[in-house]
Amino acid sequence: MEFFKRLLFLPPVASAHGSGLDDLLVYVHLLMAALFVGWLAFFVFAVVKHTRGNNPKADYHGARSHFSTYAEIGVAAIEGLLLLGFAVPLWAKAVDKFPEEKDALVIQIMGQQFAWNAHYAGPDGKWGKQDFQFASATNPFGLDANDPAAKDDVTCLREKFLLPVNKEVICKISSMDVIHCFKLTQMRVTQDALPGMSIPVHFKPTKVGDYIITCAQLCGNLHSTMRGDFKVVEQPEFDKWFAEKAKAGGGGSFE
Amino acid sequence: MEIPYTVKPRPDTGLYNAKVGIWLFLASEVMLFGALFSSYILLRVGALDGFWPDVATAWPHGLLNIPIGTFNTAVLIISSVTVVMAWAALKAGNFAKFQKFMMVTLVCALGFLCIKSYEYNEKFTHYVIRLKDGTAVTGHLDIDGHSPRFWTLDTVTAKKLASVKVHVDVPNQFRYPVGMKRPEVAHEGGAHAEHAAREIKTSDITFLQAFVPATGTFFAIYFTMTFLHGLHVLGGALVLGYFTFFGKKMWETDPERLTNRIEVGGLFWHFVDLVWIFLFPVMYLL
Amino acid sequence: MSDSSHSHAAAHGHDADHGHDLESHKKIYWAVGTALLVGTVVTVLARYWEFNSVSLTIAVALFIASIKSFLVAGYFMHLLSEKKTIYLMLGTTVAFFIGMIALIMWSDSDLPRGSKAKTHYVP
Amino acid sequence: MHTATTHAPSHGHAHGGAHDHHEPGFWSKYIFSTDHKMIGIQYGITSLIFLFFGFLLMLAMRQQLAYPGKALPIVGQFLAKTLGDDMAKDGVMQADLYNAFGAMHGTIMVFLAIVPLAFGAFGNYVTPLQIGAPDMAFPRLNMASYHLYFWGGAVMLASFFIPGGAAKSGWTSYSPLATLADRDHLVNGQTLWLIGMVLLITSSLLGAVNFITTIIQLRAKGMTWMRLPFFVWAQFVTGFLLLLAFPPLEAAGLMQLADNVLKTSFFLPTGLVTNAGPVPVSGGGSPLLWQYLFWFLAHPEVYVLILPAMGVVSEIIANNTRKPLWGYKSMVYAALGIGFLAFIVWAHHMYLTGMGTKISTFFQTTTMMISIPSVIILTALFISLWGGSIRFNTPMLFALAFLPMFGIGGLTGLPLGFNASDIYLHDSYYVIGHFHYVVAPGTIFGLFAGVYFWYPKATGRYMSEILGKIHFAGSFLCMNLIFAPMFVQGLKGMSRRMYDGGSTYFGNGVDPAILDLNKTITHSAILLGLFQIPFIVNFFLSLWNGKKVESDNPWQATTLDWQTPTPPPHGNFATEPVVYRGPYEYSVPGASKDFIQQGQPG
Ligand code: HEA
Ligand code: HEA
Ligand code: CUA
Ligand SMILES: [Cu+2]
Repeated sequence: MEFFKRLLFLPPVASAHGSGLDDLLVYVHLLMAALFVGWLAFFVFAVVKHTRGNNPKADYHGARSHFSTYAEIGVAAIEGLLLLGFAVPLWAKAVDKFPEEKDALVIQIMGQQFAWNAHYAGPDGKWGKQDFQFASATNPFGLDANDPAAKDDVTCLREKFLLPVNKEVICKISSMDVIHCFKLTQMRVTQDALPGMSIPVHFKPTKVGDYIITCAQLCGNLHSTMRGDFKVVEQPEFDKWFAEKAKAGGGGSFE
Repeated sequence: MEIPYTVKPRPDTGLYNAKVGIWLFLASEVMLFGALFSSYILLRVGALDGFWPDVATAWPHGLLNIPIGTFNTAVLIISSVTVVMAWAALKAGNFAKFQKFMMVTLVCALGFLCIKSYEYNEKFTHYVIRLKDGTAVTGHLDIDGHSPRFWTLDTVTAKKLASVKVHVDVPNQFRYPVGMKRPEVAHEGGAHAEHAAREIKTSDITFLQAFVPATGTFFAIYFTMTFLHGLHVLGGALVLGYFTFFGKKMWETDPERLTNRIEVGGLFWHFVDLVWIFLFPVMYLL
Repeated sequence: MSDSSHSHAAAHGHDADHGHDLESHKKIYWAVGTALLVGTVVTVLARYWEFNSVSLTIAVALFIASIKSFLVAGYFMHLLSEKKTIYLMLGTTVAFFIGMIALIMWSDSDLPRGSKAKTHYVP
Repeated sequence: MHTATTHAPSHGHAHGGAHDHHEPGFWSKYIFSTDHKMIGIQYGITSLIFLFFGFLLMLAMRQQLAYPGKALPIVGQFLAKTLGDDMAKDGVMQADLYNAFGAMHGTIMVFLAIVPLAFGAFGNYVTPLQIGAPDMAFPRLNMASYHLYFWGGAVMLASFFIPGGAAKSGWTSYSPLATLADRDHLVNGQTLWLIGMVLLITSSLLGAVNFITTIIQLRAKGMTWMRLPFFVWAQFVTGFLLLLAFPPLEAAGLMQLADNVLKTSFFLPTGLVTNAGPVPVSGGGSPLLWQYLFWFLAHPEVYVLILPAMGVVSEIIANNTRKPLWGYKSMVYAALGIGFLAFIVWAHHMYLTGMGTKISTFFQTTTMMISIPSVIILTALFISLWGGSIRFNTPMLFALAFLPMFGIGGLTGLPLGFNASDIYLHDSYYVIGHFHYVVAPGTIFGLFAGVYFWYPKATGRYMSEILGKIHFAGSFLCMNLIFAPMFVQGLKGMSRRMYDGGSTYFGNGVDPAILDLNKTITHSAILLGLFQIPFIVNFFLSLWNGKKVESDNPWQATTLDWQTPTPPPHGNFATEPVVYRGPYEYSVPGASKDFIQQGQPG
């Protein structure tokens, strides 16, 4: 399996669910390769064997075998297998089987031309009041600075944020202006960030390290430079960072 | 070789070319209006649960004039009957009668468009005004006795008006969908303040706009769909009018061709009627 | 039929268009027209009946509209006596029409668990 | 024949009957012609020019991808002068220009090059000939289609030169970006894009009505449905795709136009705030609504791009294997199946907009189902080779190459079709590789094959085989060198629509090797351009220099198009053709020749 994954040039996985996804990629590509090689072999053979020189008189009826019908049924069957055995369950796990919010770290992600921002509820676990009336280039989450619950909220605007390793993270993805796409290559996570909607994704980082969020949806002239940085760290390091951040003024950290 | 079946039907399909063509065209029109109706549903379902009179962000109910809409529906229905009668007259070989029926159709078409324009004008002079205290009113402005079109807050400030007089609508004349809470309406005078005139200070106004497409998604889809429909009425009327007034020559040389033309034109006309049959309840009643 | 020099128009028409047939058709057209007007009035009245549910109001209005459109298409557009080719064409169209509306509605309502439509500022 | 004897349905009358001369002058012969062959040629020339133009746009972009931030050679200064500093400061392509070129490359290739070439040109020229008709059912409508197409294209081109430049939100024009991108210009590139699209859509709709009517009504005596050449079937299904899928985009286009010009909020949700502050609109709209309507068109549209090419390839394969197509009937049913399923798979472009399990399962099931008819058609074509007596002329080489190329493109659609694997591949260069394999070495090769194949019918002269084979070999090699590396880039995680070629993301698990691949691809693209020179030379030179055809049927083909005089006169057939047999009666056992024409009695 690892061999095939390397053959497919897939970058190493850094999340719990990622390898399942890669498995599916490998299986599909094996099916494709089998079909491609099979058909190509037949094709080359047929063309070489039936040139004008080799076969001056064409055969009106041509091939008489029913092999192709079986091959077509076979393709359909394998596709069905991959569909029901892999794709659907993987998807269901991704969009339906969310961990309990209390067992997970919940953050809000806001796309903005041209940056990614993160928002944690803070030590009190309560989100500050948000409304678009307050939103601006420097306050993408629209936090109400006067709301007590917002005081300890942690917002990382255009700056690196941290995630603890081996803990489920739920990201609620949204955008304040145009459509962006929240893509974590190594985590195998992709979700469009749509203005007017908040869509959750979840994953469990399994490798400590520095990562980036790319934007995979055309969002304007600086689309290609739109990136967010985050770091996956051990839990203690995360806790320390988080406490400091929260103390530093939380909801006031914008501006 | 000549192109066959321009007039006579092809034996195995039983149709002449133009008839196949028009039905195909109508099929594409079905998809066109289908997409617009889908958009209507989607926008409506997705509308915020606001309430009247904040018609700008919520889905306003009952803002259109039902009696007029009903009358216009009847006008279109009658025109459909006369079109089919005109065609029947041609089939019976009576060109004069055809012209008479067609004339009625054209009058109906013109009537429909005039009434529609009147309604549009009515909307363009009808305003929604939001105030600093968070309330909102709708009504007609009263600037020297008439309500201007297309004003915005910018217009008012540009004209340096210190205040504007508004004939405020009575909210009770609008119907709320069942189950929706009726708002506490913030305007003086209570239920009897029918079209109470009210002087509003410009400095109190945060937003002022006529009922134009930009005012809200309801108006956006309302104007788009009815305008597109109106264009169809206009196009159909032009074609039918052409045959009514200039069809005599074709009638003398090739009556069957003219009959076919009218059938085809009629099919289009009925389709336009059919679209309205759905537009009317969807826009005015629901 | 009075204009004898042009009566061949009728004779060459398709279907069975004998004068007598035409007369009965005309009666049908007037009847359908009347039915349409009545339907319109009923729809408008139904709106003031205040059914106790929104969906019922909508259902009634759309039901009447469907009947009316059936009348228009069936009689005025003589769909009821049309040819197979047209039925095939329109059948396909109607299928895609319904499919489009249904799939768009379905797509828009089936969201991942926990998604919030309509607003992006509430986590 | 008087054009006045035919009329468009109800709408066509605006175009008057002015062009009814007996001695056609220049204008009525070349510009306002109502003859399907001339219209086909008009479509053909115009769309080939657009194809080339679309390619040039892409060359400039590829140059930027390979050498980000360096001035463009040759055209750099010119662009700086004509389009201004915002677009090409000092000859360096700016991000806005990259996005504008990208959007216009997609739009031009799809709507102004391939569709008009496949449907407008080949469909117009060949379909009436193959069914034994004197012309299209509505010749003046046909002319109107071409003129709408022309003006649609003109509007698109004009948009490069207005302030703010052409549309730059991708060929998909997703709202809100498409509405917000250029809001300070009242008439901006996006507005013109939408107006152009409305013209193009209307043109295609009229064309579709015309084609379908023609095929239903004007088939010659004896030309039953199951005797239609596969090419005609492909055009027929294509016609239906255009007829029913385009109107929703027309509706969506009008709504986006309203959003841009009238400041409505069809696709703008409540609470939009850009860096410049709150967007002054009412809100309440839905950005996804645009995508639903767009993809409702755009997925069927991709089959519009491929079906005619499949039709062309089928004709050429039958002709040059000298045997009937294997499984003709199942191919026809498969084409109908594709046509039907094409309407219910569109949301596979939207898996990552936040779809639930139920709906995405539905759409991936249909997506897998639609791959089956494609497999059936391809398989039938492969098996058709078996037992043939194959002639390797230029059209046949292109047709043969079409098969594995479409195979690669189609097969790479499968991992995109599974929503779970699409999570990884979405919007990466893998997608770019996927569809270019289908449309570039796929469709374009199919259409090149068609040009070489029908050129003798249209002009009475062959194109040069030597130049043709150079063109083929070079194009085949370069196409693969261009598009195969894109799969690698995609699998390594490179996103599409990256102005800087992905360099912002390097060093973060993204393998820098993709930078080198960018260079490989670009160099191959330049080479590909050079290999088109033999084609262009061949195309024009053969008009005068080409070898003259010996008969009206130079390829010894069976279908009716080869039974007309060369080139076919107005009205096409001297006498009304009658059809006696199926379309591919090659090498019939016991027959004296190795082909029997459809219109040959007995
Ligand atoms: C002509 C154009 C064309 C065609 C025919 C197809 C065909 C298919 N496409 Fe593709 N597609 C596009 C054009 C096309 N596509 C475009 C333009 C986009 C991107 C749009 C954008 O975002 O800008 C796209 C994007 C796209 C996506 C979205 C990806 C994303 O954005 O994340 C998906 C997902 O399901 C998809 C799937 C498929 C599938 C399953 C098929 C199937 O129909 C394929 C079926 C075919 C086969 C299965 C091959 C069968 C042949 C053999 C088995 C023989 C093999 C022989 C040899 C190898 C010798 N396509
Ligand atoms: C039918 C569709 C089609 C076709 C044929 C092509 C053809 C090509 N495309 Fe394109 N492409 C798209 C549709 C198409 N493309 C779309 C929809 C996009 C997405 C846009 C978006 O992001 O919104 C895209 C995006 C796209 C990208 C990605 C850009 C990005 O994401 O940043 C790239 C990158 O290399 C690319 C390259 C090419 C190349 C090298 C060709 C080559 O194959 C071109 C080959 C053509 C020729 C070599 C010209 C031949 C012409 C002649 C010989 C003329 C003869 C003339 C006369 C006789 C008069 N295309
Ligand atoms: Cu944000 Cu691209
Ligand atoms: Cu698709």
